[in-house]
Amino acid sequence: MAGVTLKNVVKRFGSVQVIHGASLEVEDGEFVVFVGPSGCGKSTLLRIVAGLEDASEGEIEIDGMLVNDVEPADRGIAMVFQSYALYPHMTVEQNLSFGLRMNGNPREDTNRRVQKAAEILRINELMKRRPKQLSGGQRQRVAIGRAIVREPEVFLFDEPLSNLDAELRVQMRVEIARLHSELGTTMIYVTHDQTEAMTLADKIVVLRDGKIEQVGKPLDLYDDPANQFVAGFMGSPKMNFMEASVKSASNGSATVKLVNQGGAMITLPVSDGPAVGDRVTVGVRPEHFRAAGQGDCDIDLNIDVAEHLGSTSYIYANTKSGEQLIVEREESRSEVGLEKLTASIPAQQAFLFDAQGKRLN
Amino acid sequence: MAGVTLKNVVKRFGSVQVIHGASLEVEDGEFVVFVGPSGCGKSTLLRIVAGLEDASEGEIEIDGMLVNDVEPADRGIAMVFQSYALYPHMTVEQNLSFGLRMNGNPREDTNRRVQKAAEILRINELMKRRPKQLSGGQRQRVAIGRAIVREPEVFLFDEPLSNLDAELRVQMRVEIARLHSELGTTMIYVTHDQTEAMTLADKIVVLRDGKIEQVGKPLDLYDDPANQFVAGFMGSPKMNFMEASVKSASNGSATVKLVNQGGAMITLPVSDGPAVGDRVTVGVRPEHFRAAGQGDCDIDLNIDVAEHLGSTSYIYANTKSGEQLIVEREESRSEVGLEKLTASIPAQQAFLFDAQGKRLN
Amino acid sequence: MKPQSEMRSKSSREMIRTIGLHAVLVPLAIVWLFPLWMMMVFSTLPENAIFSAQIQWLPGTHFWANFEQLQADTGFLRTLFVSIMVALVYTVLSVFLTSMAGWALARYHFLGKGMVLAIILGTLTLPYFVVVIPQFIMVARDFGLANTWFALIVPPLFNSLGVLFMRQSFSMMPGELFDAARVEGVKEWKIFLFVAMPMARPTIAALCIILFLASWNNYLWPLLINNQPDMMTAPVALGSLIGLTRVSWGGIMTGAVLLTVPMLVVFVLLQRHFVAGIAAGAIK
Amino acid sequence: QSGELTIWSWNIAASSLEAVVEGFNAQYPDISVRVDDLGNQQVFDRLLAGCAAGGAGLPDIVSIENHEAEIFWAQFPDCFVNLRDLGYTEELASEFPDFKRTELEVGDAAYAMPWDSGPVVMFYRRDFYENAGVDPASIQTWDDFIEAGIAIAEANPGVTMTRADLNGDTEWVRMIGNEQGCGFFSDDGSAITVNQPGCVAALEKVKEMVDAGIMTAADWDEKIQANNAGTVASQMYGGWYEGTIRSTVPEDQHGLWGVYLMPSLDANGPRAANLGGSSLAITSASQNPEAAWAYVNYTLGTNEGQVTMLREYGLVPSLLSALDDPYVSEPLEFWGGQAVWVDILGTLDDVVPSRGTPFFGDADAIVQAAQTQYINGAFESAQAALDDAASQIALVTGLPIAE
Amino acid sequence: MRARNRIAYGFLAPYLLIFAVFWIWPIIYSFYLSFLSTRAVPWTWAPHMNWGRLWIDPAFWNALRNTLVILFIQVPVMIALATLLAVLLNSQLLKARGIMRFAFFAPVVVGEVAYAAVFRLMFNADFGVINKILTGVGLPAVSWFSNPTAAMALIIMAVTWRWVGYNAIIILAGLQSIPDDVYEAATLDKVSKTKQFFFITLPLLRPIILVCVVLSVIGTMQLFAEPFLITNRGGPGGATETLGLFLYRQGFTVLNFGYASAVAYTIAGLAIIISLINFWLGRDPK
Ligand SMILES: Nc1ncnc2c1ncn2[C@@H]1O[C@H](COP(=O)(O)OP(=O)(O)OP(=O)(O)O)[C@@H](O)[C@H]1O
Ligand SMILES: Nc1ncnc2c1ncn2[C@@H]1O[C@H](COP(=O)(O)OP(=O)(O)OP(=O)(O)O)[C@@H](O)[C@H]1O
Ligand SMILES: [Mg+2]
Ligand SMILES: [Mg+2]
Repeated sequence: MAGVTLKNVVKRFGSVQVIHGASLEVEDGEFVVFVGPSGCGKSTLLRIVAGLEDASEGEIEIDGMLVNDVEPADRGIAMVFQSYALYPHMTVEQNLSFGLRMNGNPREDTNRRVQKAAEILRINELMKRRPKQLSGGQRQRVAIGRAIVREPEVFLFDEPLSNLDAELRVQMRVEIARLHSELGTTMIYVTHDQTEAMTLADKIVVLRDGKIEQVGKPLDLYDDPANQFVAGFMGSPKMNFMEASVKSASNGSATVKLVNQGGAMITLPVSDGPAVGDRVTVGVRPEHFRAAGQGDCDIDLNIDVAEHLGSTSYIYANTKSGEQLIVEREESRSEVGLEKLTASIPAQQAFLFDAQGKRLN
Repeated sequence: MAGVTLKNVVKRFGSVQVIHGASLEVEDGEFVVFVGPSGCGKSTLLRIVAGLEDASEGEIEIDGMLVNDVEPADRGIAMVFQSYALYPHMTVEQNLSFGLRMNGNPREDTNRRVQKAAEILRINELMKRRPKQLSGGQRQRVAIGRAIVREPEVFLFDEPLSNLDAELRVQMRVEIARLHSELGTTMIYVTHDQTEAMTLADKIVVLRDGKIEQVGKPLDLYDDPANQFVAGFMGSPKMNFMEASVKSASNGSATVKLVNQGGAMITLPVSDGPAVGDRVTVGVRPEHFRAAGQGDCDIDLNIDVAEHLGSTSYIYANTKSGEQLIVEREESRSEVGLEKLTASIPAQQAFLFDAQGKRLN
Repeated sequence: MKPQSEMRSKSSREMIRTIGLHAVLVPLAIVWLFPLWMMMVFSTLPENAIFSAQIQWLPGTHFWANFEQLQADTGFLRTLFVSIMVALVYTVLSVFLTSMAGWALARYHFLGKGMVLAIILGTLTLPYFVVVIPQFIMVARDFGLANTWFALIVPPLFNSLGVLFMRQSFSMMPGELFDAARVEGVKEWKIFLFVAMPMARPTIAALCIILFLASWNNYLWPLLINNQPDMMTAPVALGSLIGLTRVSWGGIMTGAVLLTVPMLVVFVLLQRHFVAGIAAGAIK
Repeated sequence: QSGELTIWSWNIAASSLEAVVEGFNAQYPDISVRVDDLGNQQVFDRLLAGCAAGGAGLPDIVSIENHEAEIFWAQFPDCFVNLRDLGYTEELASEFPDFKRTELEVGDAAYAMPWDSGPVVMFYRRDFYENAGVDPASIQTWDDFIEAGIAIAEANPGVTMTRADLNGDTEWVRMIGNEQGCGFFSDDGSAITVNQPGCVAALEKVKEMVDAGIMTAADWDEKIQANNAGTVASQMYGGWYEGTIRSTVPEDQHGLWGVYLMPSLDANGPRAANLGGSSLAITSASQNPEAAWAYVNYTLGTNEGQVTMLREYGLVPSLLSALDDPYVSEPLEFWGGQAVWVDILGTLDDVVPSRGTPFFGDADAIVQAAQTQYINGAFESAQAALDDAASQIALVTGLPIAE
Repeated sequence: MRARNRIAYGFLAPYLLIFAVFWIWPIIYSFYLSFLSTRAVPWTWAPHMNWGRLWIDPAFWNALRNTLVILFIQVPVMIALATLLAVLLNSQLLKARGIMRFAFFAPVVVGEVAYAAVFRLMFNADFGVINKILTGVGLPAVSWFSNPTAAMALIIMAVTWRWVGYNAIIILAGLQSIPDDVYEAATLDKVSKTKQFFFITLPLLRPIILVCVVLSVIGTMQLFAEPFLITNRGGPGGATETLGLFLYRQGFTVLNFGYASAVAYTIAGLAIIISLINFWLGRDPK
């Protein structure tokens, strides 16, 4: 087992720079998830760790050793690919044992490891099948099994679940979490699905355009995002953002006017307060809205569409000036068919961002 | 505008029967959603309505007229396909007008209709683009636009959103709901996503293996499923099912023993009660579990994996005997890392099913 | 560990592989280009330079003289014209014929479809020789159509590969597209013409090139079915000159160049379609 | 008479047919004649194909080599006009030697009119021989020829004694075989004679020459290249090759060529043979058979026509009366003042007839293969090679092998 | 619906018409012809004549042997070379990719006649550039057209030159359909490039190589223009006479249509048998 350290890693493809100096510390045994929108460089960063791409600049250490020039196979890592990358012409068993066989690993040891991996993943009955004869979830298991038999110190996953359908994805997600707790190995996991990130990670790394935006525990990112991007990225449905301007700012709090809510005012607890007159953004998660009067600032909404899911409902609403908001409500059978709604913002759970998107607190 | 009636529709492909006598009444202007697992015959049924497949038996009426032998084009329907089915070599405008042009519709009328559809869907600026140059959501809009220009009496949708990513799917879902309220036309919509069904439908038709299992309003199906299949299908995460055996049954209530929860007993209000000794299944939705002591029957659980999503968390847990349960909890920062949990079942919100899966109430 | 020097060793390994790769490929490529180069060279030399004791590595200046002689003696331009016409008409007709058949086989269920498919697949492995004799007897003797455009163009129109090729292309298209048109009331032949055909454009482009090439280079059938100079295709005319003293080898090579260079230009311009066509034709 | 005529022919035969057009047009000014030079093999192939196609695309007049002729009358009697119907009377026909007529006439029908014949002689380069001190007159036997060849190759670096189309033809075997009185088939075409001693000896000699290095392979085309490049000292062919050499070699070789009789097996052996010789036939496809006949009759049936072709391209007339023309005895400058025609035509009387039959094509391919295999050592002896060939020919033709 | 499907016949009709007239009928007719004696004008029914002759005709066996020699030497060499070329041309390290591909793919568009003419000149025994090069480096000149072995070698070289690029294109397409990440996975498994080739690339290419082999078999069985034009009608003395050429000669120079038809059917039968053997040998194990 081993930790992974990145120091100022830069990656250029030709003249295009796609990773702009990423530094990161992954502890031994930690489950780290890279998230970020498509094209932000998650896969690239992971492939640099794997050694499939060379870093243009910077250092990569695994278990305290500089590995920039170590061959991928010698880094003590194993990787699971988005498309599984199973050898289509080999049976499951051959897929699992291929690497060991090719490197002259003793037969018994190979068999033992394959057997163990198969048990961990419950694919014993599939050993004689070809990848084509497997379902998506089974393929995914075999791909993970192939990583397990290497007995690596670090597991790398590149969007391993994105080719599965929703139900299977949830199921495999739980299995991967279980695998991590069983093996206790360091894992680095790439996804663009924030739910996966929230549910799997010990530590989430949010990337954006080749830069690391924030690193932290899932709930910390949820509760305490560093900026508007992270705030918007974590949580589903997305956080609502409302334009506002600062009316007054005192030590430890600021009063802002929600310009699109007919001038409703709200006072938020911020210490590094903004200047009066600044354009700011107020962020409220759909699940944090309260019933009328129970928060610190009531706003009136016209309901566009209400989605009733049984236990909760999402209200898609707009304000007089057309700003779209989503409000989560506990399901109430009596509210079906309503046209208007008054929601209230609790100041403690609202966020304030400056014009550059930086979180103010 | 028109209603659609199916009477004992049967469909066979060769010797395989895939629709087993479906009868259904769709009211004028209603939004009906067909849901069911993959392969249950949703698309087939829809294509029978469209006239793209012949019914092997039974009658299809649209607007009171028998249309079994009417060509698709003459049934007054329009269809939106899962893959959008846009003509890739035509611009958006040509896509919209193609059918009208091919049938010799007067130029001005065609233009007027195309113009109107474009406005409804806000795709005016895209008219000169090719489908390749459009995003998924825009393509979906064009596909709907092509249906609109036909000015049909019935819209048919076959999983129109399943190729979109999660975020866009939510957005388009809202748009389709808005479209229905604007046009007021009869719509039949196929999906296997129960969230879509719940949020869009006036009436949901649940299919399973070519048979209609239940028809009803979304929240009625959620609150009052006819059988275990429907109960399991509606709601996310899925309802938990626990094996039980009937210990005593009186008029209006029955006491059952949860065989896998260490023999915990619960008394449920059922009138058409089962006999003592019957094997039954108790169903509880994840969101209906209460905190220990607050329901009618406490059960002790070992937590496998806890997924913390910020505002709610899902606890994947198992009981001593290994039965898997999912419990939804309001997020509490202090509960992270717990290993055990006691949850309580509220008798009012639990369901009882007999050995055949039929709901007892 | 010194990262810099390590890095050099990694890239130097790559260097060695690059050199090895080119050490194999470059000489092979030269060998492969050599006949083409010699064709160009020969076409620009007078007879006595071709049959001289020295190797002529570089082109001379005799191209026009060779061409004029070739043209004067054989009317080679006429044969080129015949070849072009035949190839063009053949390609257009064949594309339509095979597309229509491919469309029917891809998109409809009808009685006898399995049999038609089996026959088409069967003829793929059937050498052309099995039919060439009766085809010749029939077209030439029974129909009396030797030396006609018809004879040059129509009998070779049967082309299993093209049908399979188009069928594959059409069946890869999402069926919903055609259902959409049907729901809109578009007639089947209009669907074929205005929806399916335009969508198959890349395939058709590849097919066109393959068909054109096949016709352009066809040798046996035009050799058999024509005996009149003014209906000869260029390859047949050129083939008949080999071994004749009347036209110099320089002239023959000029003819070969005229046959080859246009195809090479097309190849370079449309390499992507070409390669795709050949690959798809074989792989299905 | 008027009209347009098209003729298929090859090489100098074609050229000579063009050469008589002027004289012909003096008599028939309204008949225009076009000669297509397609090459020997092509004319045969296309004519067969055309006849098989019911005459489609055929010209009015075609040249047919005598020994290949019979397959046409056997397979496609309707493809050609019976010349008897056009005025080719028995009287006229009797102007030609019998051995030229047998292959062209079936019963009462005459399908073609004899044209030239190919009395075989050796064409040689005087300068190369002189360099080696070889007197052609001293070469009487093939062994002499081989000896001379070795000497000539030594004295003239890069020069080979002779070339033969060993790969695509049986010309040398046929020439020497004919000299020795042996052909593929008996005179009446009823038996296979290819394994008779004359042919066996011929094949043996060819191999001896190849083994001695004085003979290398070259087809028609390559022989001409060798002539022009000056890398060959002798070429043996029918008399018609006179015109080929004369019209193709470069200016600076004028006067350097000469002719002597083909050597024999022994000093007193026969030194005459025939190779080639053609005829002209009129196809049924002709729109204007009368005009075609007029041309054929002028070209082949008059001294004027025949001598024109002899003079221009060295085609040896088979019209007996043409042999008395004064041109025949003229010494020719090109040939270093030698009166070559006297020498060439002098052998005509000694030529033994040799029959092609309809199976010539089959037989020739088989003998060719046997020849190649024998030269490359696949057979013990020439006798074995030709016995094998004979049995193959028997298989293909159903004819018996002569005792 | 049934009406809609009936339209299919309309789409098929023109093609099937051509097929029926120019293929079906000839296939049947040539079968009939193979039972006729066609040596002289009234063709007569003689079932044994052609089929019987086939068995004992040394010229046919010679042609068959030559064809099989080409099949068993040229086809494997060419396929191996094509595979090698495809792999090399697919390399990321390749410079001047366009020119390289052009070099090997260009012969695909060169017609038989044009290249036959060039090869004849290049291999001319006295003046050909090949012999000049050979003697230039001190090797003996080769009589390409009169030595049976050399002539066969020449045909093999010519056919290989012409067709290797064609096969390389097909194999290259196959190569490119193998996803990169499979190789990346193997790299992570510490499988060397060479082993990757033998254990991943080759097995995955097998179906495509099989297609190439079958196409080449069918092509070889029909080989005609090269020996016809380059080695001057199968010379020397039939040493390069292929089945295709033999058939041509029987059909169109000695005009024995019946025998040629029997030969044609034999060629077809052999092509099918050899193709089936190929498929059988190359079938997916299990
Ligand atoms: N081999 C390459 N050559 C050039 N650019 C590349 C290459 N690989 C990736 N890129 C670019 O680098 C950027 C980051 O790509 P990367 O694949 O790491 O994104 P990602 O975050 O994994 O996205 P996704 O979620 O879509 O997989 C993208 O802009 C991509 O276009
Ligand atoms: N043309 C056909 N021929 C034979 N069987 C068919 C055909 N079309 C559909 N089926 C079968 O009919 C059944 C129902 O198919 P259908 O496409 O209606 O399912 P579905 O509910 O739409 O599924 P999905 O959600 O996957 O789209 C399936 O078992 C399918 O295999
Ligand atoms: Mg990625
Ligand atoms: Mg469906």
